[in-house]
This record gives sequence, structure tokens and C-alpha cells, in this order.
Amino acid sequence: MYEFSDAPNMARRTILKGAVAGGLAGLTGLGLSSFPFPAYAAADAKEWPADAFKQKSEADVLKALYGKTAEASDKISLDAPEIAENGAVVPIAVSSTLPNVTGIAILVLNNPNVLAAAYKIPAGTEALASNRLKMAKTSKVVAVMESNGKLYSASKQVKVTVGGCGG
Amino acid sequence: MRNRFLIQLAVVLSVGGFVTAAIAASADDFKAAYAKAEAASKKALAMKTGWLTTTKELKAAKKAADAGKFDDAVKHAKEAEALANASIAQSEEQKKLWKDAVIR
Amino acid sequence: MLRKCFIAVAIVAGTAQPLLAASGVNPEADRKAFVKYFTEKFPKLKLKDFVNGPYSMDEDLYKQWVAKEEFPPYEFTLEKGKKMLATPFKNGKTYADCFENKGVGIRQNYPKFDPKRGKVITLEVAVNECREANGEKPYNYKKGEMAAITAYMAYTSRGKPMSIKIPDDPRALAAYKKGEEFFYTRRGQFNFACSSCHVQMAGMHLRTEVLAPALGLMNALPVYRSKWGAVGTTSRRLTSCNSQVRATPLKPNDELYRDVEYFLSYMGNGLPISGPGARP
Amino acid sequence: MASTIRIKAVASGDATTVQSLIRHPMDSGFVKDKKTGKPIPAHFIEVLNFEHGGKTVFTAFWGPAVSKDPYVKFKFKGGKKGDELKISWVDNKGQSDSLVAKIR
Repeated sequence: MYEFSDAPNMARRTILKGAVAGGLAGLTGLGLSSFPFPAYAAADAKEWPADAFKQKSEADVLKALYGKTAEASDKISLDAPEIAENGAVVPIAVSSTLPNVTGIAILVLNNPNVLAAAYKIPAGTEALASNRLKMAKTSKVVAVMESNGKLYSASKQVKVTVGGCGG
Repeated sequence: MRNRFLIQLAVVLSVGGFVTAAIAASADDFKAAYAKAEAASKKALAMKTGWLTTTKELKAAKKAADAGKFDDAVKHAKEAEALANASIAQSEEQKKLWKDAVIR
Repeated sequence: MLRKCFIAVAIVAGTAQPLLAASGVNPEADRKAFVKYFTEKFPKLKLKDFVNGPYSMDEDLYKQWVAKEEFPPYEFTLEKGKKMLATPFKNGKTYADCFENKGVGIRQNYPKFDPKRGKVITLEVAVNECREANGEKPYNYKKGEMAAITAYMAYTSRGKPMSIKIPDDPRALAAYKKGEEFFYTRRGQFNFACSSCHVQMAGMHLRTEVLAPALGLMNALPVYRSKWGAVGTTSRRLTSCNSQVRATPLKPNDELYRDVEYFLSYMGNGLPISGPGARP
Repeated sequence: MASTIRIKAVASGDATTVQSLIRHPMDSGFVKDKKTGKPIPAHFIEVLNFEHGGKTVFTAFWGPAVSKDPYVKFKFKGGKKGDELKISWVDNKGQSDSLVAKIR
């Protein structure tokens, strides 16, 4: 089981600092120093929004990621289970009919760090993302989309329980 | 059927509890109680009817004894012995009773 | 003359109904009762869907399963198993030399009874015997390599009906009977038998989990469990179940585990292999 | 070493659906090692990028709450059978991998 809640805040911060440093050091490992202008758009650790991944509330995550607040929208579909079969692997899919979506963020409000995943959606890519997330406990899951420069959100409560004699 | 078994278990456990409450225990009391518990536990394991809770109580007994808390140690050892004996009784009882559960 | 004839009839009848009169063991009758019990308990469920356990019984769980099966988390384990099956041992031989059809599409025949040694051979035992015969160390019976190779072997058998044979041999029947006894025997401080959860309470929610029916349970093994984040063997499945009722688990590959697998696999005869299955 | 990246990219009509599974522990940093009792340090993919025809079509930014052996699915306009799709990732320890796959 994932013992998110056991970790003290201090340790969490230290880990994140380490993560950022590791990410930057990784650039040399990637060989980017010898190819300062890579011919293709490789995954670039510099782009990772470290600050947003540290935040503990929905508002702070959105501020760090997009610098604004979201309004609820029924044009976002958030497909998540009522009861997660296991908090280690919760399939969550989001899609939307909103126009010109440029970014998607998925937040798990009761996780120690609220932001689970953020996606950059270039023009020509649909407003859709499906992934599998860890959930420490029962929580509201929030899907946020940036459309025409504005933020919209939809949410759903997902129940998480510990395994028993099941299966 | 199951209720009867659980009642037996509850009785065994509470008797174990009462005995230890009265007198302060010594290291020797612990050794004697632990040896009995260990023997019962070994017998249960050999019969493949061990309970995880027996092992847990044995460990707790040893830990308490190491800390010089012999009252506690004896209590845990007696509990372990009671659990081990209950598991053996369960196995004996099930030798016949399992047949009642079979889908026919 | 007449008497001889009677004896001949008795012998013919004896092969058709293995030791029925002598030992009172009749696996086929047991299996029919088993299937009847579960099909009556779950009248809406198709027989072949029992092998998918709780996913066939709860829509919310079913959707999560389908989402994961789009790109199953055990994909890497399957690849590993496939590679292992094709990689020669130090002596140049491979698993293909130990198994019929080179180990492909044969999972439904295990466990099988070996009349020469009078032993039940599970697929896991067969893998380790193959390794040892070729001078390799046996694998751990719970996870890792053993789970990977048996997962791939099961994958190549998907859809094939489970085909366990219990020959007319007192040792085979005794193993079957011991397996049956293990299955129905209450153990652990919770005083639960395998059958408590997977027969009487099958399909019910325990906390929020749905208990898998015993029918077809072995057809899904080895199994990927979300709570393990990995594929585990039959031994791992059984040790984990025993622990949950606070019983001290037996050693992986214990004789009783092999026997219960033999019994329960026979109950799943005719149902398709769905291994490596996935479970919460 | 076999690639850590698995891709299913299928063109249908005017769009391509991409599913990817990556072999990665995605350690959150909050789970303790059962043997040592010490937390397993966080180790997770931070950025995952998909490129088609010289242009990025999807970028994922992941934190430690993404499941082990992470999965992602998205859909982009364009792309036809036989086209190349380039996938690359980098994690918080600076490890990385990339793969060029063909759209089916």
C-alpha cells in the first residue's frame, strides 16, 4: 500500500528539491550538452513544472501552472471509477468538447501533493488524456482544461479502500 | 458450528488473561510459560494449522521479557499458548466438519 | 463362465468411474455439483465469464478492468516470460526440450498427475524440474521469474479449456481428496476456509471488494494483482489468502497447495484459461 | 537492453490514437522498503514527449502519483499508417529513453 500520509512534510520537501536537482543534472546525461540544438523535441526536464507539483491545494496548483482560477464546466467529461479497485492503479480518462484546449491537468485533492499529471495539448491534438494514477485515500479528483486562455474544471469523488480477502 | 468454536476460543483466551492478573511474574515464570507456548505453537505449525496471531504473541512475549516486563511477557506467552491450542482444536474439529461445507 | 463375465463388466465399469465404489471419490460428480451451484447462484453470468472473477460481477470494476486491459500492466512480464522460454540454458537446451509443444499452449493441462512418481506436478514444479534437469537453479515459487514464465505460458493457452485429468490411481485420487479437504477446511484465527469466501460469500462485497467465485479461479492463474503491482503464482495467491484469515501460510509449493490447485483446477475443467488474469 | 517504451499508435480516419506503456518504477518516495524499513527514494518520470512530423503532438508532465509502469493515451489530428512517431522521456534522476515507432 502507498503510505503517502505517513511521510512528514519536511521529508517531502527534501525529496522534491532533490528531484529538481536530479532533473537538471540529467540534462548532461541526456547528451544535450553536446547537441545544444537537438533536431527533435525530446523530453526536456527543464520544462517540468516543479513548483506546481509541490502544491497542497487545487488553487495553488492552478496558480502555479496557469496563474489563474478555474470555473466548473459541464463540457468536461471525467471518467473515473466510483470505487477504485486499488489505489495503486486508478484509471482516469478526461475529454472535452471545449474549443482550443491547450492544457489538461489532473488533480487528486487528498494526495500529499495535489497535482498528479499535467498535459500540454498543441493545436491539432484533441482535448483528451487517459492515464493511471495512485490515490492515497478516498478523494475528489479534479480535471482542469485550459481553453481559449480560460480554465474550466470538472470533478468526481473516487472511493479508495484497502484490500481485504477479495479477488 | 462456527459460533461454538468462537465461544470456546473466547473462553480459553479469558482464562489466560485472569491467571496472570493476580501475581507478579518472574523471569522463570516467563521461561516456563514461553516454553509451553512455543511447544504448542510448534505442534500447530507441524499440523499446518498455525495462526499468525500465535507467532505475533510469541514475539511480543519475547520482546516484553527482553525489556524486563515479565508480567506482560507471561501474559503474551499464555495468550500465544491459548491461541496455538485453539488452532489445534480448530484443526481437530475441522477433520470432520469440513465435509459439511462441501458442495453437493 | 458367468462369473468371469461379471468381473469383466466390473473392470470396464471401474475405468469409466474411477474407483468410485472403492474410495467414494468421484471428481466428475463433484465438478458437476460445483458448476451447478455457481450457475444457479449467478444465473445471469455466462459460464465462460466465471474465469474473470469479480470483473464479471460488478460494472464499476469491469470498466476499470477493460481500461487496464487496453494496455495491460503485465505486458512487460509477458515479454520477459516469452524471452525466458526462448533463451537456452547454459547447456544449450531450452524449456522447449522439457515441455510438449515447446511449452506453448499447454497450461490447461496442469497440474497433471505423474503416474511414475505418483506425484501431482503443477506447471511451476514442471518449470523448476526442467531447470534442475538442465543444471540450473530452481526459481522462487512465488514471484519474479517463475511468475513471468508461467504467465507467458498461460497467455499462449488463453481460451483453451482447462483439461485436468485425474487418472484411476489411488494416489491421484488421494491428492485430489486432500486438495478438496484443504479447500473446505476452516483455518486461521478468523476461522475461514477458502470456501467461506469463494463459495458461500462469492460475489459478495467484503468491504468494497468483490469476492471471486471458486469456479474458474485457477483458470486465471498466474495472476496480476493491482495490490501487488505484479504477477504472482498460485503459491503467492494461496499464501496471501491464508494470511488474510490470520493463518500461518504454508511454504510456497507445499504439498497441500499443490493438492488444492489440483482439486480447484479440476473444478474449472472446460472453462477457458484466462491467465495471466488481472485482479484488484 | 530492451526499450522501456511500448507504443500502440493506430491511424483511423483523420486522427491517430496513441497508447503508451512505459516500464518505470514511479517510486513516490512515500513507500518504505519492507526489508530495511527505509523509504524508497522518489524515482519518477517527469516529462514524456511525443513528436510527429517534426512537431510535438503531446507532452506529459508527471509527478510521483502516476502509477508504476505508467500508461497514457491521447489522440491527434493527422498521422497516417507508416509515419514515424518519436517518444522520449526523462526522469527525476536524469535517466531517459527514446524510441521511434511506426503508426499502424
